[in-house]
Amino acid sequence: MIGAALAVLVRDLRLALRRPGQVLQPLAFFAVVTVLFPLGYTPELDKLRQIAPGVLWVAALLASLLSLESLFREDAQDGTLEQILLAGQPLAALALAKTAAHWLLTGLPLTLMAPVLGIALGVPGSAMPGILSSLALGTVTLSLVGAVGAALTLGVRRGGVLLGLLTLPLTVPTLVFGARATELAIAGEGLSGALYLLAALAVLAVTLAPLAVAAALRIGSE
Amino acid sequence: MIGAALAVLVRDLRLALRRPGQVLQPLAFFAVVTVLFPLGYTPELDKLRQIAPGVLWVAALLASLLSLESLFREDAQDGTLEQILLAGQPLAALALAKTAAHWLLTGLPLTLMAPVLGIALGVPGSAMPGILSSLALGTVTLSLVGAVGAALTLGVRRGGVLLGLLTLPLTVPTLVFGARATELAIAGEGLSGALYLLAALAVLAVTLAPLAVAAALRIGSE
Amino acid sequence: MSEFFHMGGYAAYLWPAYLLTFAVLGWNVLSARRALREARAEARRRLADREDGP
Amino acid sequence: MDWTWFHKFGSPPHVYRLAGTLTPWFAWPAGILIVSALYGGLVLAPPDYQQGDGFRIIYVHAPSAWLSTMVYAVMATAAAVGLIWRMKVAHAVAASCAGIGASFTAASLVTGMLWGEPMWGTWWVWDPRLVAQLVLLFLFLGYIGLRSAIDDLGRADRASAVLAIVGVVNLPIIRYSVEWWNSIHQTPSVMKMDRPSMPMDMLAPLLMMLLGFTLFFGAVLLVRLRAEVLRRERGAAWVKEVVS
Amino acid sequence: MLEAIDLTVHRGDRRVFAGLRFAVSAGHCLQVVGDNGAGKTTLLRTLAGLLEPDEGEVRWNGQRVETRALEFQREFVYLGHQPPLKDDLTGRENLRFGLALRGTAPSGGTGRAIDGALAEVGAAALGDRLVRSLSTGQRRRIALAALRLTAARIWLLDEPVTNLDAAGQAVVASMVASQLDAGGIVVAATHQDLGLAPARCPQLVLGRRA
Amino acid sequence: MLEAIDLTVHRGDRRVFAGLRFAVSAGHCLQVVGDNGAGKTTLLRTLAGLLEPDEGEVRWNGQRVETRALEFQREFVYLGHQPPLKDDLTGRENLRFGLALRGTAPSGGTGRAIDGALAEVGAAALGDRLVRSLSTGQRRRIALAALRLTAARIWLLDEPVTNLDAAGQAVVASMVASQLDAGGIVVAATHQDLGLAPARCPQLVLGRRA
Ligand code: HEM
Ligand SMILES: Nc1ncnc2c1ncn2[C@@H]1O[C@H](COP(=O)(O)OP(=O)(O)OP(=O)(O)O)[C@@H](O)[C@H]1O
Ligand SMILES: Nc1ncnc2c1ncn2[C@@H]1O[C@H](COP(=O)(O)OP(=O)(O)OP(=O)(O)O)[C@@H](O)[C@H]1O
Ligand SMILES: [Mg+2]
Ligand SMILES: [Mg+2]
Repeated sequence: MIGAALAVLVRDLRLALRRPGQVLQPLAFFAVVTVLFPLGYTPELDKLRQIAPGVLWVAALLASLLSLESLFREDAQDGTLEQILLAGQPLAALALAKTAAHWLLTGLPLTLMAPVLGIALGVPGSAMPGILSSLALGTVTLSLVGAVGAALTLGVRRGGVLLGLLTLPLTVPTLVFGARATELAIAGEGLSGALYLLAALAVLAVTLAPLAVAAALRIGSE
Repeated sequence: MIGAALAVLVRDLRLALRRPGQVLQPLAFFAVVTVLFPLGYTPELDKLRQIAPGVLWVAALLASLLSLESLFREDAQDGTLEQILLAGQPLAALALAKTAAHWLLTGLPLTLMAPVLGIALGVPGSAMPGILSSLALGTVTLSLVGAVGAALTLGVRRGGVLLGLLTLPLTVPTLVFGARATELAIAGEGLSGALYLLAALAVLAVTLAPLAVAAALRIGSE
Repeated sequence: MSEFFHMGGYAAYLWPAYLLTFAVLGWNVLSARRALREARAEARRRLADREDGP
Repeated sequence: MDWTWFHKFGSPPHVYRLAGTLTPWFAWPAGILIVSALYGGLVLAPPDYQQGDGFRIIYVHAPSAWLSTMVYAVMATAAAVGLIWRMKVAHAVAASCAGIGASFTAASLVTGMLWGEPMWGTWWVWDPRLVAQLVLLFLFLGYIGLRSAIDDLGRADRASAVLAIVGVVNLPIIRYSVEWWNSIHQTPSVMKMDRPSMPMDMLAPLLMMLLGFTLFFGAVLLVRLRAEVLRRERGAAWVKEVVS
Repeated sequence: MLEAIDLTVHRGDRRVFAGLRFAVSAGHCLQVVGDNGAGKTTLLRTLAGLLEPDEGEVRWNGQRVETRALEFQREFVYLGHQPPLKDDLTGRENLRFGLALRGTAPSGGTGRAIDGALAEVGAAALGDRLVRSLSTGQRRRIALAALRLTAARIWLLDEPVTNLDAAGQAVVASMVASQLDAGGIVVAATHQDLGLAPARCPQLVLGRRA
Repeated sequence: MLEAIDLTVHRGDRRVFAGLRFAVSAGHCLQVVGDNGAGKTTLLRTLAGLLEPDEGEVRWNGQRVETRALEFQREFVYLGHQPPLKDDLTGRENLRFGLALRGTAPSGGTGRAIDGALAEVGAAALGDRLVRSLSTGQRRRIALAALRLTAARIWLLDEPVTNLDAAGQAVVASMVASQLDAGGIVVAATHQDLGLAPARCPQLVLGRRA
């Protein structure tokens, strides 16, 4: 089971490296969005600093959404999803592996990019640790919740829009806690409280989401 | 040729709106996206009003990216793209038709939804005409530029993928002028200048993009 | 009477609210009944097919 | 324990007939309650000491809002039952709930906005209660969207069931998070629910409305349920009797 | 008269075939045979203009096809490995789209023509179902109906009988025959035999390149 | 011993087959035949557990397969209409993944086993190429190699010989034969004949439902 999950993880990472465009697009979107706000809003850094948390988080949220749409679709189309469904392995574990790959390919890069973009929004260097940790935790939840949506909208036309409609409302808590944590980090106050909440969400997602994904995939494969 | 282009347009619309409810999905989607920003930022309307331009244009960008990726991919996978390539019709016209369908399904709904979202962000009613016109113009360009990117990403060649990515920066001018126009509209100042620029970009896109798309599709189909 | 409809100046808000709510109630009734009617017709059609079908 | 009642509920023909017979028992009381509450609310109840006649919107607003929450709870429960015990009828219940719930959620939003304009001088404020309600509407719309996007009824049933369950797990978290979000922005919840206890002649119509709306929901649900049950029966023998 | 003149085609950096020559005249067919990977699909796609030959050219009635690509495209239909159908449209809608796309207006009304074609391929009962809900062979039949509907003179068929039952294979054979009788041209890549007179349907054997 | 007991399956609200019974014992195969749309794929997908029967059940050695789905899954391989391969992986990488996914560790090392399987299906030269660059038949050969590699007792094959040249079809036949010799079970849906002794490979004819 561990071996199979690892195999799925490795395969998805390798595939991503073979087709870098799909990996880079969400990152590019993230960057464009975060630089867009200063352009549209104001050049004053201390004003930008106020909106930085919201901008970073909403951008991260939407960026990961962008990449989620294709999470299971490709496997479904080339028949490898059925192969996975019939592998004789606990499906939830494999689903978790795929989600982990997705996080490594979007959530993690987004997190690592955030400080750079944060600087453009006037975020002080002292805030970076907080931003990094909160995004790292939050994106995990985003990937997992999104995976559920992706599995549910499998094989649906214009899945992207529907996926957003299904997923975004469920990500509200992550957004709220995450943005708050970032805000506190920028203000230089203690953000452990917000981080705990984010961690709690992540744990909840890690335990429940894979089951939901597995169920959804089974249903979708009929 | 007109007939063929119309056929493509109608087909894509029919596919997207197979069922009645699906017309409303984009509208709901934009509402969801807009709700995220206050949750990430603040409930105070006079602060939200300031980021409203950014919010609306990010939503526009997201919408075009989210659905464009699948604009040609689905046709490529089920073989109907080759059918279109070999239809004995000027490909640029058909590409334009497909892009038009895409705009009707994303750009237009967003534009129509904008006033409602505006209200929720504390945008004064007086700004609505300006917002409507700027979005209507800007989303056209976004759809067209995005279409070029989507067509390029089709190519099996590694290069195509990255090229496709490069079109994202091409949307920046539209976003900047668009956000600027919206800002002016909210501030109640004259925005004709910004609108002219948006219109110019749109015209440029309408004339050039279809050719680029056609070329990209030909290359991609090899 | 007119004073009643005037609702102490809130008419412009109150009546639309009531109108809308009762429109929603009405829609629910009608759509539910339509759904049942259509389902019945559909079932009849199926049974008909069943008779002359294989 | 004896599960026959459970299986009886599982049997479409029984449910179809039962729903048929029950409908009037919900419909009539609902009608009577709503109409009399209407009279009580618009005519008998005195104007509010601070809101004047504007407060009367509560008689349509609060019941809609309350119903919206309740319908989602019913929907999710039914979906879960359907998924776990593979009970077609339960799926039919869930399917019937979605439309009703969405419509009342929308009603509560719009009536709320119509109330907000005179009370707060703006159509919309980012009040936690309001946001939560808006998110609830999105959940309904997503559920409906997913259903409508899948052709095969069986698949649609189970896929949307998963969504409903995921949603209901999230709902409390969402509610909590928006309250939390609001609290940190120090904007007091504009919709103070701990208003000084209403005088009886104000309260009574509200309670009647709440009950009336609830019964109304029951009645509509029963009718829709019959339709859904029929759709799920591939022309089984009993269908012949009931339709012809 | 469809000619291939010294065609050389590479896929990636692999030479699939070189210096390939042949000519098919009206009323005749060419059966392209060869092992898996021999280059059948590559050849058909080159004829269809989906691949560019590295050397040589394709001629239609003596003219290089590149020079008047659009006209030539209206002369032929290419039916590849997988039938070009939209899952979320019904068979009829797909056929209708195919006609509108090529600007073909069948005599006697589109609707009637479509019914006729569907009946001919034994898919009369399938026309109003979403393609998504059709079996593999049923999809291919819809694709055959589309082929039948186009007025194209040249048919480029890649393994036309795959996934078809005996009846379906017979349909293909008769369709090809009648197309030839009508003075059309058929180039078909197959592993199974189409059951046509060798005189009418010579074989082009492609050498294997793994 | 693989049994179907009174299987009834609907697709959408169309009854595909009803009350289907059969049993295949070790060392035997079952050839599922029928017109397009008869229900061959549906049957195979039901056996594989990808579709749920509305009535009836599938039994493996006397036990309902639902009760121990995962164990049963390890007993069989399902090879559908399209070979489950990743375009952007090489044949070898695909095979390696397939083995790791099922947790099968061939005796004598994975690498060697893969080479052997590739050679057996005549795809030795293709293993290191991206699947994207393979012809249809070459892909199917890779899929056959994957089939060969799994230790599964039951093979569920949907039209295994499509797109294969003569040599490829021979490979399939011999693979099936040796699988049966090894006491395995093969259920294959085909339009072409697999060329096996009828005694060993009885036919199950599905009635047509358009
Ligand atoms: C868009 C705006 C509004 C929305 C979305 C909204 C939503 C809600 C919700 C969700 C409830 C809870 C019902 C329940 O308890 O189950 C509610 C009840 C209520 N709302 Fe609003 N509301 C809005 C505007 C207003 C306004 C402007 C007022 C008055 C100034 C108001 C007064 C009340 C009252 C008095 C109740 C009933 C008391 C209670 O249920 O605890 N609401 N509304
Ligand atoms: N998703 C679906 N929804 C509704 N009906 C379906 C669906 N898939 C298949 N069917 C119908 O079920 C029947 C059996 O389909 P199936 O694919 O099993 O046929 P088959 O024997 O495999 O045909 P072929 O030889 O063409 O592969 C067909 O009539 C088909 O139209
Ligand atoms: N995209 C590609 N890149 C590189 N090589 C390719 C590509 N597509 C095909 N080839 C190679 O070109 C050769 C011919 O492929 P082609 O698909 O024409 O064979 P085919 O005769 O159609 O085989 P089959 O009978 O399996 O369909 C094969 O050796 C194949 O490996
Ligand atoms: Mg080929
Ligand atoms: Mg089949």
